[in-house]
Amino acid sequence: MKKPIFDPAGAVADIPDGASVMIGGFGGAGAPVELVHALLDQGARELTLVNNNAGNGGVGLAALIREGRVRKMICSFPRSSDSRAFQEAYLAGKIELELVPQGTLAERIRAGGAGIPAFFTRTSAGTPLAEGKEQREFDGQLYVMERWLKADFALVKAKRADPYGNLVYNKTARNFGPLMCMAAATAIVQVNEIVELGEIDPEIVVTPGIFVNRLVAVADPQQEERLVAQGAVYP
Amino acid sequence: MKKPIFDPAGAVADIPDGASVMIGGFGGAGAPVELVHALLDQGARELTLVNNNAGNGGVGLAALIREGRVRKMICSFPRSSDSRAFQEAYLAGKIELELVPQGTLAERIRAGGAGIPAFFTRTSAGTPLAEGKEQREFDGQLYVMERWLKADFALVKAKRADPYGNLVYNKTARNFGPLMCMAAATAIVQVNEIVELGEIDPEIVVTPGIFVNRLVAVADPQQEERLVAQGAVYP
Amino acid sequence: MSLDPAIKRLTRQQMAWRAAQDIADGSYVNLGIGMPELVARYVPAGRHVTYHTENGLLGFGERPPEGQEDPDLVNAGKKPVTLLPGAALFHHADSFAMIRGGHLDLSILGAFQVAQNGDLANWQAGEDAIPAVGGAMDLVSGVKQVFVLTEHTTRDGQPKLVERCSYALTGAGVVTRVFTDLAVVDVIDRQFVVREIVDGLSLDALRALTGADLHEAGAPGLLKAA
Amino acid sequence: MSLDPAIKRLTRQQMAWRAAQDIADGSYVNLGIGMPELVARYVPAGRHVTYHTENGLLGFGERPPEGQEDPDLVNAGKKPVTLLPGAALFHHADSFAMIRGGHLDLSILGAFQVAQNGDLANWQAGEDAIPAVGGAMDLVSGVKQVFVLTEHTTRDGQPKLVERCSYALTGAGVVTRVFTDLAVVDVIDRQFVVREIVDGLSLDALRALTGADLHEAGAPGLLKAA
Repeated sequence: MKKPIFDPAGAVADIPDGASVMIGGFGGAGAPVELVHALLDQGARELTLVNNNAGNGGVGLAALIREGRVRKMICSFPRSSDSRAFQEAYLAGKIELELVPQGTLAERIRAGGAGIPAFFTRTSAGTPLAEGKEQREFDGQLYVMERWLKADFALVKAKRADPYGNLVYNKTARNFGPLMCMAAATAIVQVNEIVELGEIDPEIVVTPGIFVNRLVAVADPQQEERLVAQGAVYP
Repeated sequence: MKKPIFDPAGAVADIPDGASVMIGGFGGAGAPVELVHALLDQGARELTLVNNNAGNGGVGLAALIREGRVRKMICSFPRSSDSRAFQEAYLAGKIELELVPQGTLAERIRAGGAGIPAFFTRTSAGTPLAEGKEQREFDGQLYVMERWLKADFALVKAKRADPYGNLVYNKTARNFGPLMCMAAATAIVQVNEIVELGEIDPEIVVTPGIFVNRLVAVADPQQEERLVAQGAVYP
Repeated sequence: MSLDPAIKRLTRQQMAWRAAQDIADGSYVNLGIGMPELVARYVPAGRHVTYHTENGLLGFGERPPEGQEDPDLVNAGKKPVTLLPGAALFHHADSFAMIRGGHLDLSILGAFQVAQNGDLANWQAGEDAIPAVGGAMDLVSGVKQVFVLTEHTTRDGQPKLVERCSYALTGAGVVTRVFTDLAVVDVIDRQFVVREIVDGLSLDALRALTGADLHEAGAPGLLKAA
Repeated sequence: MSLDPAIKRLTRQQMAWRAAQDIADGSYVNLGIGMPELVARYVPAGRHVTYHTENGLLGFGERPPEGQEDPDLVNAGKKPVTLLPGAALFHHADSFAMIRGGHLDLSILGAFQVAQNGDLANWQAGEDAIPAVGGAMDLVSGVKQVFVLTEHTTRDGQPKLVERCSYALTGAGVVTRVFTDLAVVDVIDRQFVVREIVDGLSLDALRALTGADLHEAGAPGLLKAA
């Protein structure tokens, strides 16, 4: 099935206040800068965001936080070389943080996409991050029960799509993208190019199009680290 | 890391009586005929086998069952156009059957490979296959707890490997192969060819070599359905 | 209870045609092994449907011409298929993530019995048979909508639409619509509601062939077959 | 407790070198951000080690020459790396399946504190700091063997090898070996066992810099540094 193609503003136009939004990327690799900036322009507030980190510098996710759009951040590592926006909001009590171990975050998102409401993992057993969670022994080892994580929207960056939304990614920019496409009710994907049907070999598809709802072509996307290194601030 | 290369007999030589062995394939697609026949020749008994089906005709998995080597079969669909070997053993009370819904089977194997000792699924809730299993409500829906599935060995067929064991598959012969490589202590993979290092693009690797322990090159492998159609019997 | 010989039951092809009319444009669909497989042939022109098969393929097409079959390219029934442009291949865990995760719009399956509360029994025909479940339980639990395509009665005239399944369940409360050779029946609020009946068959005559109450929501339409 | 100025602490490079000597040929290894990353440079010639990074890459190499960095090809510390022949790329869930599923042989991590029972604290430096855990809890829970590479004491002289961690745990009973700038210490049966000490340092002097009992299993060897 052909997926509708939008510009960044059109793709995010219906994200309402209070929405949960997964944002792909690990640091700058895979960060969908154009989609995130379109979300900032659009004005939605009280967002719950899911990302491995919590933004960097004055652009992208950090700009959403700085502008007070984010109610809650779910991530594994909110510190970075310049995570000032998150730090200030957090220390001022203006943003809630749900800290999740990185592998548990990835698996919770996959579980959300795969219809697995809960699973057990060794990760965090016996640590403060397991507090308040069910812990149980299997075969003499202690495990922690973790719940799936879903979202209303995902904003993901891939390298290339075909019209059906089949995706391939670029190197380690793949990271959380394929999982977030699965776990979001509406997965919005920006790609460098949309190629003709049949131009992506079925053997090498990373995200099958069934997980993708909207496509956005951004031929020469901005790279978040470069913006941060330049000291860029959006808007 | 380079993986050792064996002939079929050498690859399966140390599979002991009583071992659990996952065998790739969905019907004939992906069935590692040469490895299974080497296991038959080798003589191991009291095996617990995991496969989607329970063999067909007089070759491969069906031959292992016919020769009385299999104590227990874990599968989703033991019926087929000619599943005589399993039927006879089952009706004679000579083989134990653990019937698992196909998606639960796939997910249990993945869980075994991914360090997830248990997970919840809607599948089988309210049916006889959930009997004796923990059932629990999440968000008002009833789910069944399922345990991971691991094995001592996996016998898998792929299309191509590089010396580190990175694999690509052929079309729907992929099926359970990538999961079984993850879930077995020793994953033995037969491939049509072993190419030079660097000849498989890192972007298209389906099974990273870390999940593969032994390689076997079978340039022109037998296709199980063709043997069955010919009425072949092994040995 | 036997049927007036003047009444024409739908053929398997006609049943498949009728079910195909209810597949929405743009759907992702999994068709069960057997009669449901026929449905793909009758989807109205202009509707784009993407077919999923459990064994790791989205976007497959008809059986290839004789001699061009690839034993490594098959559907869940192990029958040869073809790759259409825009297809995707994946492993079994990803395939069932699509199913279990609610990403497929529709599954059409066969049945031994369907109960008025939507319970489906289609995997174990009695205690003696060797049980085989395949992906049926995953499909009924995970796919957004489950249609059943089945004869209204068994070969020996027993009703397949029943108050309560006597065979082992595949899933509880999962079926939303049943296409038979005599009628189209919805499952609404734990009741069967008749939508269409074949030409010449009265609702009472249909009731006599059904093992549960049949309700109406307006007069049933005519079950047409192209 | 301060150290006799005649005693030479190992430099960070020397510590990394020493840890590298204990990486077995053929290992799959994850190196934590910071000092552990240095270890890769000192693996003895002839040993083949494959490096894994949490963000979906197995088989990466050193930072590329200036100007050839690719912002889409980075390690867990977001530093540019290169693809070696035989590398594989995958998504985050597959990456942590490798970690959690016990497929990696070794992880080398930094520490705030290591306790004599193998407990590790390396993610939350007190209540005030913004907590950040990354993949550390997954690594210590899933990887077959966990080494710690850390100075023996904090900058203000507090012991990092302790009876019981006062900081929040990363994992309980997970560390098997600790490489410090003064010693190599194993965790065996909930005790610290000293294997090697730097030249000129007595066991008693080491004890004075350690927050838990130190045991011997034979006389400690000399902690050498290339």
